[in-house]
Amino acid sequence: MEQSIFILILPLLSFLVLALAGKKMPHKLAGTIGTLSLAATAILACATAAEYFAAGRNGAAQFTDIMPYNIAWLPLNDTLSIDMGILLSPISAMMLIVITVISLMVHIYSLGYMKGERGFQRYYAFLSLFTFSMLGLVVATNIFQMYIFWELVGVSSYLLIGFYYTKPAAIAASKKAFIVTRFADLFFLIGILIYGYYTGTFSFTPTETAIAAAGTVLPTALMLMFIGGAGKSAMFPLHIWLPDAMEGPTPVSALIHAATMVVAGVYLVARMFPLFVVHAPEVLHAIAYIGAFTALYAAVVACVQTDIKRVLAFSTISQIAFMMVALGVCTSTDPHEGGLGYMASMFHLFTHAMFKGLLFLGAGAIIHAVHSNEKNHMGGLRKYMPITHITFLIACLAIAGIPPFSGFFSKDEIITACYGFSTPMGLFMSGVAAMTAFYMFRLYYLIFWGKSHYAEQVELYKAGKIVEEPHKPHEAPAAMTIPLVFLAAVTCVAGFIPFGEFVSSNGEAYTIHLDSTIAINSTLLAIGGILLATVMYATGNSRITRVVNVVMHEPIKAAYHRFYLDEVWLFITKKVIFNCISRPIAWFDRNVVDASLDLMARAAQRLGTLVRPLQSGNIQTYCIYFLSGALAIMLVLLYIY
Amino acid sequence: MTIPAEYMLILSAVLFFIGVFGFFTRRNLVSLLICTELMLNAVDINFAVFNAYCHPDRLEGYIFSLFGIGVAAAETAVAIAIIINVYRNVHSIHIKRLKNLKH
Amino acid sequence: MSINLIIFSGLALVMVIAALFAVTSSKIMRATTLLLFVLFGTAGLYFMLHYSFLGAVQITVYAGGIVVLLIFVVLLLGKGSVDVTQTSMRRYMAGTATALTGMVLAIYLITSTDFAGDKFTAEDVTMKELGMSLMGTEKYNYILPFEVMSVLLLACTVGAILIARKK
Amino acid sequence: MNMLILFIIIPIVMLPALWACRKEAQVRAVMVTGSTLLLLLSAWLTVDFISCRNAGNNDIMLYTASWPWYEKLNIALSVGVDGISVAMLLLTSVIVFTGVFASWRIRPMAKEFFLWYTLLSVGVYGFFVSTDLFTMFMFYETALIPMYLLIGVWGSGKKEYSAMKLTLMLMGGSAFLLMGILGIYFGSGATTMNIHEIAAMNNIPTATQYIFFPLTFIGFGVLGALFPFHTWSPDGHASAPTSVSMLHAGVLMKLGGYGCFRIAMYLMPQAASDLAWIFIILTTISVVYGALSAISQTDLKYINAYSSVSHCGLVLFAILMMTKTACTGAILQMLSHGLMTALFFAIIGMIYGRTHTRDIKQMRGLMKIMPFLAVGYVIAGLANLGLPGFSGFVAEMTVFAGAFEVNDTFHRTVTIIACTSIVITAVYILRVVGRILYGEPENEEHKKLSDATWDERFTIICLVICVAAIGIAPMWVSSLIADGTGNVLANMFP
Repeated sequence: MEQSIFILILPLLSFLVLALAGKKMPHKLAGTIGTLSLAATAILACATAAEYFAAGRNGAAQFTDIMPYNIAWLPLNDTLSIDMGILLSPISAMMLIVITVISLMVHIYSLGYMKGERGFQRYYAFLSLFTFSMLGLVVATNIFQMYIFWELVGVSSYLLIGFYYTKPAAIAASKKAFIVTRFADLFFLIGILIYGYYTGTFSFTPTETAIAAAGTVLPTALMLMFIGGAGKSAMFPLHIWLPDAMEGPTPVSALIHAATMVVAGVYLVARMFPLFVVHAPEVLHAIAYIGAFTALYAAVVACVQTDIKRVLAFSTISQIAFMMVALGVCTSTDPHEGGLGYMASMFHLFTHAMFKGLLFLGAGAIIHAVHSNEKNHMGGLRKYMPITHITFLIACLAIAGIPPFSGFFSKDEIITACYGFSTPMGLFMSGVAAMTAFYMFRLYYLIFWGKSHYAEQVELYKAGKIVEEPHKPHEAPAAMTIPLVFLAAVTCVAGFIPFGEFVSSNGEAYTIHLDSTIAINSTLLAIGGILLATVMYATGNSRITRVVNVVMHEPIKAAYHRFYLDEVWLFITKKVIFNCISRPIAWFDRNVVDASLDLMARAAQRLGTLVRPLQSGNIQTYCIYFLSGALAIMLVLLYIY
Repeated sequence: MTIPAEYMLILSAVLFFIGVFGFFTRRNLVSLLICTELMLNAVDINFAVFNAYCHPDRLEGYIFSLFGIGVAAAETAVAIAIIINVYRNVHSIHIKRLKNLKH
Repeated sequence: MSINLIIFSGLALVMVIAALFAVTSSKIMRATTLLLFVLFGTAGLYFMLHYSFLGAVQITVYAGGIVVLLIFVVLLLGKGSVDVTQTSMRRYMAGTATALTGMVLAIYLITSTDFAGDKFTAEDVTMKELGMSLMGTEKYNYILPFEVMSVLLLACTVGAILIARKK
Repeated sequence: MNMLILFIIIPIVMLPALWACRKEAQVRAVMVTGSTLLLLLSAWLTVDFISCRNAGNNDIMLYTASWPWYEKLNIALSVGVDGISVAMLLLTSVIVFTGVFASWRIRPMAKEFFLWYTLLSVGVYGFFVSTDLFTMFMFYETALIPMYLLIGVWGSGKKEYSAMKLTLMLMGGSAFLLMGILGIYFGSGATTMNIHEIAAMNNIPTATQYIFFPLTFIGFGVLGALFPFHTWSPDGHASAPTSVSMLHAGVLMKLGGYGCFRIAMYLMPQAASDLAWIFIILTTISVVYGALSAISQTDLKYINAYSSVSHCGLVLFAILMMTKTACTGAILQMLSHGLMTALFFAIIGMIYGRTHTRDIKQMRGLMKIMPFLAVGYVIAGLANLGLPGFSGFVAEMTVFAGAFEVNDTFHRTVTIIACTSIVITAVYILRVVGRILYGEPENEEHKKLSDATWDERFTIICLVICVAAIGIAPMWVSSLIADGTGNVLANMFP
């Protein structure tokens, strides 16, 4: 396991090299350095994970946590210290694989996607930084190390969203992403501080006495930590940054805002799961409800978005909410007794990372081809981009939950877990799953079917209506299609991984078995959603669509504007904080605090002006003063004696 | 019959304060010099009077008056030199014009 | 009323009136001339005290030296020496008030004080006595001040030349 | 020969050397030699100090020495350092060293500038090595006076006004301070001026402490930008030339925090614990208020000055928490803020030197025009908002963790309020970054500007390395400081 340190060192080194010397490097070299180091990291990570799982279980048939490295990074007081190290456990091993694989795919993909972009080396440097921080986050040995890397992840996300730093939208989006998550992190930090103070440790697994010492404060701390997680994982109402984050380069969206960083919140809850489920079940259930609401909200909004990346962003929010729900509905650590959700959540995290990564990369290929994010500029692309089309379809089927693709298995476990919690929750999540199928296929049809935008443009061009010759969509280069194909292949087979063997809520092996009723029901629902989408969107502008658009005009408009949450956000930041708090304070500072001091100064000055004539420089006047003074003194003396 | 010392002293005091008054009110360097001479003169009288009335056997007051006259002479010489120089530079000996020393 | 008192009164009257006009006259030439009267009056006082050498010095140095110098400079400066501007009323009042207060105070002090003795002997100080005192080195002899005085006069002479010299 | 006295001697020797210089090159040579010597000296001191500690030398102060000065009043030039002073000396050396490069091309009157600059550093070094109340005060004043000329002569904008304001306010502070020092001296029986001896006697009557603790604390607090005595900071920093801003915000403001801890709290522990709540409220206001004010500023230096108010408020805030962790955090914060803000002011100065404006509304897209400076600015910004890997994070976390050790509602509440500053900081930093660095350059004049010169690059790189070094490996500096704070607190609450 000693090699595991290199999993962190390699990306960091690659970041440093690219950041310091990148500017002088040719693009190819920078790309190669980044990709090769990541490939090495991926191999190491897989090897480490394999070694970890191969090492087998302990006497109680559980996988134990292994800590190959742990140093006291910053001693705080006699008991508390911030440690840095590497912790290997089933979920961190799983995350290592997910992160390195997706990151490697994104690195390869970017070689094609970002070709010739200004700041190519910078891009790779940031990618390496991100990978380093994300890996550091998942192998964190304690909650504070997690927080440290959590922040680093946040900043690399900020840098990558703002990669096109000349684009105003990107600047705004990066700022928003950072500030919103930072706001959530504030709660995370307070939670950590409470946790650390009362339990006397930052470790994920405090001793029983420490927990007892914390007592009733522990749920509060855990809730606060969850708020931090909700910020990163875009739970309602802190999700507002994620759709905007799509302003970043698409591979970045795939890596950070779909597969890895946004699931950090889920990972956090999973990390603290034993504490949550035993000591704060009510918080866990609150998480479930928040998650369920977020899932629905995001699904509704996703149904009407026109920017394909935004659809994917909302679908990501929705899917992460599924994972949260799965964690939230757990009632015990035993997977057979209400602890299934943990495994389901992690499984979904794994499969979702793959197929959502695939979707984003596919979207990237499409955007690369048509130079636009808007659905109106697409349509009928299946002829031009066959590979992208097939892989995208696979991903859509997976996310919709159609067997035998991976999403089916994981989502099914989640819904089973929900039914295990309560029937309404199960029904609700099934409904949201059906909506998932609907909006994903809406997207699919809008992109690949219907009337080709290119064909229309060509006609217009021929008719002389537009001057510019339309750009013909083309299949992406090999660097981009290889990751697509790879991820599609993973998506096809990942469902058959005996995931429960590796990850389960109590570390014991758990054999996944499908509940046939639920499986059939949810598959039928998914197919229903797909059919509805087919009817509405497969042929372009169908009659039903028009009817729906007219009937549901207002709700659709509201959903399209994401129920005006961004406006609220803008109102709070721009109007309330900036104009109603900051400005008055600045004014107060200048005109009250400072002015009062100036007033003192001015009073002194006035006084000075008053006595200034005494010092006229006129000797005769001085003489008068002098003599008068002397006389006065004499008079006084005379009076006294 | 001798004159009481007080009379002499009162006379010198009156002269002195006339000089003071002049010094306060005149605006001309030469006039100021004249006033200074008046005051010095009054002081000299005092010395002489005190010597004569209080310690006629000694000569402190006498000598002091003598030196006072000498100092007055020296002072006047220097003052007049300065006045001439000032006049040469600012073409006036009016003290309002003499502000360059202030800065 | 003794003859001494009459002479004194006459001298005093002349001196005070001359002094008053000297400090108020707007013509410097006139002021200087009036100053001469005060100085002569002073010499007269010295003679009355039987300090004849002092009186002589007063006349030679003051009347003969200083006033001549003053007149000389007044003539040299011509128009520039005329006191043209009037003093402001405030200053006038302040000056008068201060001077008067001072005068009253001084007179009050002089009249209310009983001086140690009235041992006036009306004896002349002999030149020998004076010379010994000025040149002697014992107690109540003044060789050092005398020498300092001479140095001062020398310095003044040099300084006056230096200052008045054309650049 | 005592090693510490060298910290005073070297700059003093530099003064006549500078005086004798005729050419600018000579001035630079003297400055570089001198500041390098000081830097090496403080590095060596740090190493030696740590090895002494490791060798088991547990005296409160090491390298102590004392030369009587005016024995009737028990005034002596006593020197000695503990972990805190070592850290501060190191900080000072780094800032002085980089400040020389930051003002490499100062015009006009480079010689005079550096003379005052060196005199200023004499004061700062002297303050940090002294352990005698009177000499500390004397060096404190020595550090303040040159500031007036440095800002008034070489500054920009409303420099006379700012210089006057700064000097007057700080002098007002030192008037309080002088009263406080006299109060301490006579309160403790007027037998010694040495702070450790006074602390060991611990005999100042509580009633006296109640009077003189606030005076001393406010006296130093003015320099530490304690609300509402902070208003000199925005104007002063905005008008000061680059290296003076660096030295002032980087080191001089730390004199305030250091003095509050070393003199006010250390010598008057009872009053400190009883009256802390008042100042905790003030510092909490400083922290949040400074950060909020920074949001709506449009002048780069004002933003940074208010940010300094916020961060220095955190220093005092942490000191008042009176736990070892919080105090360690406070000193760490001083160190970290010193470096970060120096970096910030250096870069702002360099940007201003090119664009001749500091108004964020008039700049745009500097990332394209001067990438090096822009990247430096981003790094400084990220360090400022507490990104892990930079010193700010370490310091803030230590402060907050330490503040959380005090378990009552009042302290909890103010800690949480102070915590919000990390979000607000992010807002104003990113606002500026987004506003001036990103985007397309709009001003035609700006497009022609050049990137950093070698001396500027050197300054930035040095500071970034220091900031990152503390951020990446905080344990050594943290334990170095914890040694000092532990001793002080142990003395305060035996």
